[in-house]
Amino acid sequence: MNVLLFGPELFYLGMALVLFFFSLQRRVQVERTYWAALGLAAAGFVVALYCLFQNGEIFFRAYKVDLFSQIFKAALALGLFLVMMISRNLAHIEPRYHAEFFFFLTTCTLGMMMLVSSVELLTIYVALELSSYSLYILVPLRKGDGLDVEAGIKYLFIGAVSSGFMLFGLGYIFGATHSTYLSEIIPRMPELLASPIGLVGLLLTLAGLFFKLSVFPFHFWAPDVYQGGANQVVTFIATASKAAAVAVILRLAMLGAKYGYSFTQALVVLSIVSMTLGNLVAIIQKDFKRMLAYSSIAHAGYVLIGVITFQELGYASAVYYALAYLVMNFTVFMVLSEVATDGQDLKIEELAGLYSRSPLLTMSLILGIFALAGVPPSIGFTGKLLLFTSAMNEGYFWLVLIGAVNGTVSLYYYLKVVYAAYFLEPRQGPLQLSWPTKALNWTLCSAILVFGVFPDGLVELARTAVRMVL
Amino acid sequence: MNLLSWLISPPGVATVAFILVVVVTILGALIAVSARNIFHNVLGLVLALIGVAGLFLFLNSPFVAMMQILIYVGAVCIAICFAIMLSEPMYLPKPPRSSFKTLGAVIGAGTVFAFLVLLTKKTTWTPAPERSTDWSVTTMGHYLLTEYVLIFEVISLLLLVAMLGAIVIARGGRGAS
Amino acid sequence: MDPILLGCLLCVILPLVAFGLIMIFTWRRPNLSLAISLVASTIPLIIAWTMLFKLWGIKEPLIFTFNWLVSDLVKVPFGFLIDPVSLIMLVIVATISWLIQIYSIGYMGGDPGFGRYYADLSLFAMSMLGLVISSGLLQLYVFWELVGLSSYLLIGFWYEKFSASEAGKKAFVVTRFGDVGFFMGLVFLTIFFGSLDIAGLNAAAASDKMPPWLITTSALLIFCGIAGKSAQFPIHVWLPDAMEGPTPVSALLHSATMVAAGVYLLTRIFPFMAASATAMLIILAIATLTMILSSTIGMVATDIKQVWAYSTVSQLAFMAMGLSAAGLAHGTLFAGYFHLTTHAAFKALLFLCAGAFIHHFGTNNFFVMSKEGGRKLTIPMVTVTIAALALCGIFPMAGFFSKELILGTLAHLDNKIWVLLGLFGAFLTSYYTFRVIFVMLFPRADDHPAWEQYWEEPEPHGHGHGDDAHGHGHGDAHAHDDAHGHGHGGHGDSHGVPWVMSFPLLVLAGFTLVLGFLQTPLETFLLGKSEPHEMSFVLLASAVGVALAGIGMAWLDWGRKTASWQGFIKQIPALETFFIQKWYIDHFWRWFLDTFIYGVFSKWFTYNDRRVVDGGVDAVAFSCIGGGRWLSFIQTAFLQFNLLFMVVVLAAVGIYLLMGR
Amino acid sequence: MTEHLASFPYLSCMLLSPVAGLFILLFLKEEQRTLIRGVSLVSAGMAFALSIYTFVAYDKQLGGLQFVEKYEWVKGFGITYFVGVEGMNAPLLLLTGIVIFTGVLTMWELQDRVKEYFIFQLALVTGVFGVFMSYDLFFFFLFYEIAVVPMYILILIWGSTRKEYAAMKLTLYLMAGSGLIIPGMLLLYSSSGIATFNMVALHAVQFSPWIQKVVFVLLLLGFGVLAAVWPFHTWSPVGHVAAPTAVSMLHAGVLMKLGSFAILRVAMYLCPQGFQYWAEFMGLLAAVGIVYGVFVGLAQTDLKYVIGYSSVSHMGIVGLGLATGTVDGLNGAVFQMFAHGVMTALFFSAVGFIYDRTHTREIHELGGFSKIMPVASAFFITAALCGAGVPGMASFWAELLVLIAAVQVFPVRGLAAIAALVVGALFALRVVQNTFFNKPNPKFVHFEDVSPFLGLPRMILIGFLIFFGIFPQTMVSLIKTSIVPFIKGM
Amino acid sequence: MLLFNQLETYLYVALVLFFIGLYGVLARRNLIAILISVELILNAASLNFMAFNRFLAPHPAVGQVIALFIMAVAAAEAAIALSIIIAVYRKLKSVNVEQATELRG
Repeated sequence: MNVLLFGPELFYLGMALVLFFFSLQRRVQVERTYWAALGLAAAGFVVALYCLFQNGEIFFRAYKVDLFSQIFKAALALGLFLVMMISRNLAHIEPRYHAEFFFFLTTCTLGMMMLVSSVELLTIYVALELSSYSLYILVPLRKGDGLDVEAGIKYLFIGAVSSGFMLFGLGYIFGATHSTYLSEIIPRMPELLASPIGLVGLLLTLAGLFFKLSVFPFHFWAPDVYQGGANQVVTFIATASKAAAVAVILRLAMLGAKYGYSFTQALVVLSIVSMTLGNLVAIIQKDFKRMLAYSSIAHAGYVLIGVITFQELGYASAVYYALAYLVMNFTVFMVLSEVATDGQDLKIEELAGLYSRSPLLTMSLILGIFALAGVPPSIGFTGKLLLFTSAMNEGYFWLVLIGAVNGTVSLYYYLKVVYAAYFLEPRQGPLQLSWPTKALNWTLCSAILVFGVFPDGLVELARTAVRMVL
Repeated sequence: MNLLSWLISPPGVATVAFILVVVVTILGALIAVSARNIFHNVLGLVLALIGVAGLFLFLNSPFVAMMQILIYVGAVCIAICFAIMLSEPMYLPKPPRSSFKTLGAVIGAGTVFAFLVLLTKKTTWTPAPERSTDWSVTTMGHYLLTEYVLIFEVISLLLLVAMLGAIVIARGGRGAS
Repeated sequence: MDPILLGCLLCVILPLVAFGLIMIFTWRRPNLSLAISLVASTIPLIIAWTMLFKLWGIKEPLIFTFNWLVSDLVKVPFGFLIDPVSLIMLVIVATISWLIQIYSIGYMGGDPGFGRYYADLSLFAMSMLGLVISSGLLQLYVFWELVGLSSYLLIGFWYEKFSASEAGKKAFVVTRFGDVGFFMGLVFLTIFFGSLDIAGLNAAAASDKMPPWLITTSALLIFCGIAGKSAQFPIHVWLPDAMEGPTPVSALLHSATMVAAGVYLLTRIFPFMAASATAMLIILAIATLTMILSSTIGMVATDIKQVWAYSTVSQLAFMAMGLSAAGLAHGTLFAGYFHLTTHAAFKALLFLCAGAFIHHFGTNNFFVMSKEGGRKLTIPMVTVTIAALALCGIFPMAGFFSKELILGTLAHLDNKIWVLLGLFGAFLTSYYTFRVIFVMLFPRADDHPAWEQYWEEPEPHGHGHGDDAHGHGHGDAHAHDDAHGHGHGGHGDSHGVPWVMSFPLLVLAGFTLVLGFLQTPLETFLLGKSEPHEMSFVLLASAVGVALAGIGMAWLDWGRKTASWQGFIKQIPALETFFIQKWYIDHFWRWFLDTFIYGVFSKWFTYNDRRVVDGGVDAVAFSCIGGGRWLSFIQTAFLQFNLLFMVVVLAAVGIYLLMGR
Repeated sequence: MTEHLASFPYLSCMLLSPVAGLFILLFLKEEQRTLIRGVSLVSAGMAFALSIYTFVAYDKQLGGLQFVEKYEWVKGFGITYFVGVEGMNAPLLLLTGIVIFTGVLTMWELQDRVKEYFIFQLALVTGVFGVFMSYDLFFFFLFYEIAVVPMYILILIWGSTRKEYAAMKLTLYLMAGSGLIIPGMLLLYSSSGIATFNMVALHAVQFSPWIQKVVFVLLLLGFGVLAAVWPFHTWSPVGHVAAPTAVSMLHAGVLMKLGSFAILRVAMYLCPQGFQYWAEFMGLLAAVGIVYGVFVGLAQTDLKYVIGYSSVSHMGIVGLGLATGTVDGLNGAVFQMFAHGVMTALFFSAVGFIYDRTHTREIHELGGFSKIMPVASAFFITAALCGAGVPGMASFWAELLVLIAAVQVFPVRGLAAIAALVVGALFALRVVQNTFFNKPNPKFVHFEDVSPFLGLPRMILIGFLIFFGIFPQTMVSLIKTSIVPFIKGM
Repeated sequence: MLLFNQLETYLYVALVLFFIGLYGVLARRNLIAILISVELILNAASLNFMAFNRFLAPHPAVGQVIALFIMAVAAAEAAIALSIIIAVYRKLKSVNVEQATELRG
């Protein structure tokens, strides 16, 4: 077996162990832990990139390494690295838990990496749980006056119930197809979907994944967790874990493709409700992270648009959008955690005067927000338009119409952020940025612009990748 | 008469035993969710778990049944008991139950239940064309270390995460306060 | 290049260049501006006269056209049509505008807007010259509008005066009102006929190539424009107000040339217009009504410029009568056109004389002038009398010949009511004209009771509500208490009239005296032949008689030593008030504007815009926010409610899946 | 349509010169104001020069699409970078060049957050240029939104009078329009069967009438919002009032043209049958807008509101011209886009100058400005006269063409539009009289007139208005080269 | 057919357990009781697997392995849940889920 096939996972396993040993040390070494974690995360990203074009199946065909999974692994590695970048100032985590903090981030990443490569239902489930549990722990790890644990407990129970549903669904699929391997399930799908149990099994299975992506009606945790969790943790949840969820949904939803009209219709409805609800409720939010949570619900709806096409272009758009979402959402969260120097929750109006406090951050914020809103020439615009295009190709006129109108609604609350950052007068002094942060800002801004204007490479990559799962 | 003779025949005994196990399971489950005393809930859970273990016996797998008792009853329930003791004192007055909420829960859970029951009724299950009859633990172990080895490893990591997490979270506040 | 074409181009371009130069560069420097403007008006003058003499007796019109705008159906050529009609008008315009420019050196000297004044005059010269020699109706329309623009600028020249800016606006809007009709007519012709070439139109209409309904419709629509420009009922109301402009401007634009442009247009497309008897009859009726109406108002005005303004209206109407009557009776355009020519001379003269008085005395009220010794200004007094005689149609003044011709044409009509009305108009004209002359010539003693009546200027009711939304009319144009107080103080003293001002007076007086005898050559030139007019002695006698009767009536009322200085109309107070209030037409328009335009359309559209249209948009936005707030209640703080919701939705989706199968 | 490849990427240079300026500005310090202005002016000037070049160098005999640049952009989705110039967009490119160049000059005296201002303004202009030159739907839409969104910040920060409300309203309204555009545009893309965003290629596809009808109305309404088609116009007066001078200039002058241009370029070009079906409706909306605009404008007391409603009315003329679907009508409509653009830019730049000094735009408070600032007043009066449709200005010809075509196709609507000219005159002159004539308000008498430097941009605008007023054929012959084949292609 | 030899019997029992567990999750206030209910749900799921394994699956070992994994996951979940519940108690002085109502909207 080629070790490189399992390279990123092995690396992150090793990284987890290193961090585990850090956590065992009696002396609290904040700086050293951070640099170790950051260095490892960077190395992990390199490894993931290095393994990008690996191809093969390992673990008795339970684990498929292809371009599709490797792209997402690279994205996850990138996500982890980026979150590490902004974790220099972990104001809301006890210093002695920093090692654990990084450890759980790593295990979560590891779990998600396995998630995107798994082609066996049980592996998917366990990998999902691994990533979820790490996050369940990370959320209440925050120093706080109760919001953190409240969020943690809600997150946990909603997740537990969802995964209970998922297990039930997996059971039904297992019962109907006698296998847990996707490769064996797919040939039986037509007969399976002829019986209702297959559809319901698939639906229940997707429930667990929709929970991850915070699609309506499994979105209830998102606002609470976003608000209650530490900024860095939420950043990770909002970026990397979304990408992983998209990947696995793309893999699984394929099962229901082409056979189930009503299945697709159900997804359409969920998509529409997700974006409408997310966008409408986001309008009235005051807390920045909470607003972003609702925006993430809306974005989950957008991604579903790509999923329900069940076509190469749609899937490619969804992949593109997931990657885009990672970058743009991270940009916004980066600004958020830079502005919230004490790690506190940020009200939108607390962004006041950002333009004078730090023009660079403002630029990033504007670009990130506009990308989220789907304003060109950003990666978000291109992604959204590609999604709509592929959906329209499949004849989802109303879906596209509603999606586009939703885009307008969403602009309202995004502009409120711009309003606060640009218009309100500053109440605090200028923000000092370290040079890595500055570099990060420039990199992200250029990424948002460059991939928005020149999407071809990424789109081609995504198309090649999704051919692997179709 | 027929019934009686049937009852003492092996299938009859097994059926009676089965019904008993089912009743225990469901009773235990009911206690687990309905009793007002949290300890009674745990005991109900234990009962239900043992019942499920019994069902596993009926399903030809004594090993899993044993593990069920070992892990669930032996570990999980004990852990729950510890948690109960660490948390809210028992003597605190309990707020009255809201019938509205109960009704909602019944309706919600009932809908899903009814839906799934209907579904199960509608479905015709087809067994696999070729079925192996190898129920040995050895084979299971073999599977565990071949086809499911990845999960096996991941589970160990999962448990590590859970342990470390439990320690961090449960200990966290004390240090802080 | 053809010298004629070059000449035409120079006539149009030079003044335009002058306008541009002055407006951009030299408007702060009076002398330079004056020089530029004079150069740009002298050269056209020379060109015009040269062309007249060179081309005297041409048979075929000279036409030069270029493409100005070629779209698809719309093709606008830019071109010049040089024929006798346009040549004569060209000469008139060039001459009078040159004279006025000379005159204005004195009149406007020292005014802070001197440069701008000359720029505007140049703009006017350019547009009027362009109008006259246009070869197509659309091109004519372009210059027509530009003439309107320069009129607007010149009327509102003293823009700091509310009444002046108001009058400018009124002039522009009211003429625009007519022009819209004109424009519609042009659009109809473009669509249904395809060409707006003047020669082509005339030929087509004459040879029955156009459907009659089209001719009638377009003729009437075009007449709307004519009525606006030439101040015919009911949109004549702007012209009296336009007297707010400097007097030379009134002389040039609002008596001699610009207002005559309407009649000129009627002449220009006379064969076309004449092809529709219906249109001709309507025009005749309107013109007659206008003539009577304006004459009656002229009888009671106390402002010398007002009197001349109403006289202009009535004379323009008289020309229109002549033309339309000719159209009905298959006559020629000569009568109306000849009157246009003579009128240009004597009416410009009247105004310039009035300007001399005004300049000297700083008032517009001729009673005041009289009291201050107006008759001592010899040259103006003499020339004004000559012009007044011409206006009344007294031999041997130019007006005698042209009026006679028109009355003759009217007499050709079967229905004699028109000629009777024409005679009645002539009577009124003589009366009010000599009312002014006699008052000026024979002032009463200082303690004469009549002074009381005319010295006190009536309270102008238009100024009271002159806020922005009600800018349109100020009903009464009597008030000129502060009549252009710009720099006239220095000239107010007694050393008469400066030569730059008297020179034009003399030239025009000369024309007034001579023009009448040029009737035959002019007719030959215009029509190619001169038909001997059968002079009906009855008509001749009655015309002169009526004129003399009017003068006599004026003498009775105003001239003789024992005259009461009360108009005979004083005997019928209701009628006098009716006349003083100008037949309430201004009131009507004011009411129309306030009630309909502002009161109904503007107000309700605005309300609708704020409340319904914009309110609807805001309602959508607010309902989105409200929807968000409402939906946010789903996200309760209670975990189990959320879970319940989730479970129920999941079950619903599951049930849908089952049902959908 | 014949395509002639460019020998040199003029259009890309035109598009990129504001972008380059923008990037240079990013690295300048706020304190280096002169440099910032200089860089903006140079980049705007380059774009201006290039736009003049393309306008002049366009070969009318050759016709078709010239200066074409075409690169594959996203292969999987059939997106190409495809820019070109033809008769109908050359004037609008020129217009954009004029307005941005004069706009930068107009904002020369800006003191507050200069760097950001010019950055956003240049971003916006990039979008505008992009829309006018793009022949690929994707890029068309991309640039369309780029042109709209910076407006929010520009109004929010440098605006006045309820700017927060106005900025939000404007942006949301326009983006709601694009909410309709996206489905319409994508429906075309998906139903074409050739999976390309290339408009020229899409034009060759015969879409089913049903699709054309649906798409056309979606695009009509979506783009119509930006073109301030009645009743979707209410953002425009509010937005114009709030926006800073140069932004109003750009917005009313250029941005609104994006909407009408897009209706022509996308909706009518790609859905001719849809256009046939909806032409009546379109003409009705336009005619109502013309009449409505002048009447509402008549009741306004804020100078910019007045101009805003006059824009509604004038854009109605553009719409009416488009709705006729005749060569004259379309020629006139495109011409009117240009003429109205220059005219409104002049309007706003004159008002902006006065507002900068007096800090009021209430007609009641102003007065006698001809005395105080004769030059500034002359600018405004020129614009007002142009707005009143006085010949000798470019807009006269445009209106003439449109109105003749309109009477031909929709007699009643056309005549109503002509009748509205009277009210239009009243409306323009009322403002002129109350603001510039009469006695000066003593509060303002000490203000100085426009300096020659600040007068320059206004003079440029007037120059263009008059030039095309006197020589309309230079414009019309150019526009015609594309309109005639356009109509044939329908 | 014997009762205990029928797939459906087990499925119904699992469903009943699932129902009871879901009811508990939705109705109970005590966080620990909710956790207990979640355990019931997981048990129901694993019962499902075991039943399918017994009656349908080609390889009887698979279902058992799955059941074992579910147990492990459930144990891990219980550990985490309990620790968080203790943290909740420490911070909110209650394990009543209705006391944790700060986050809303």
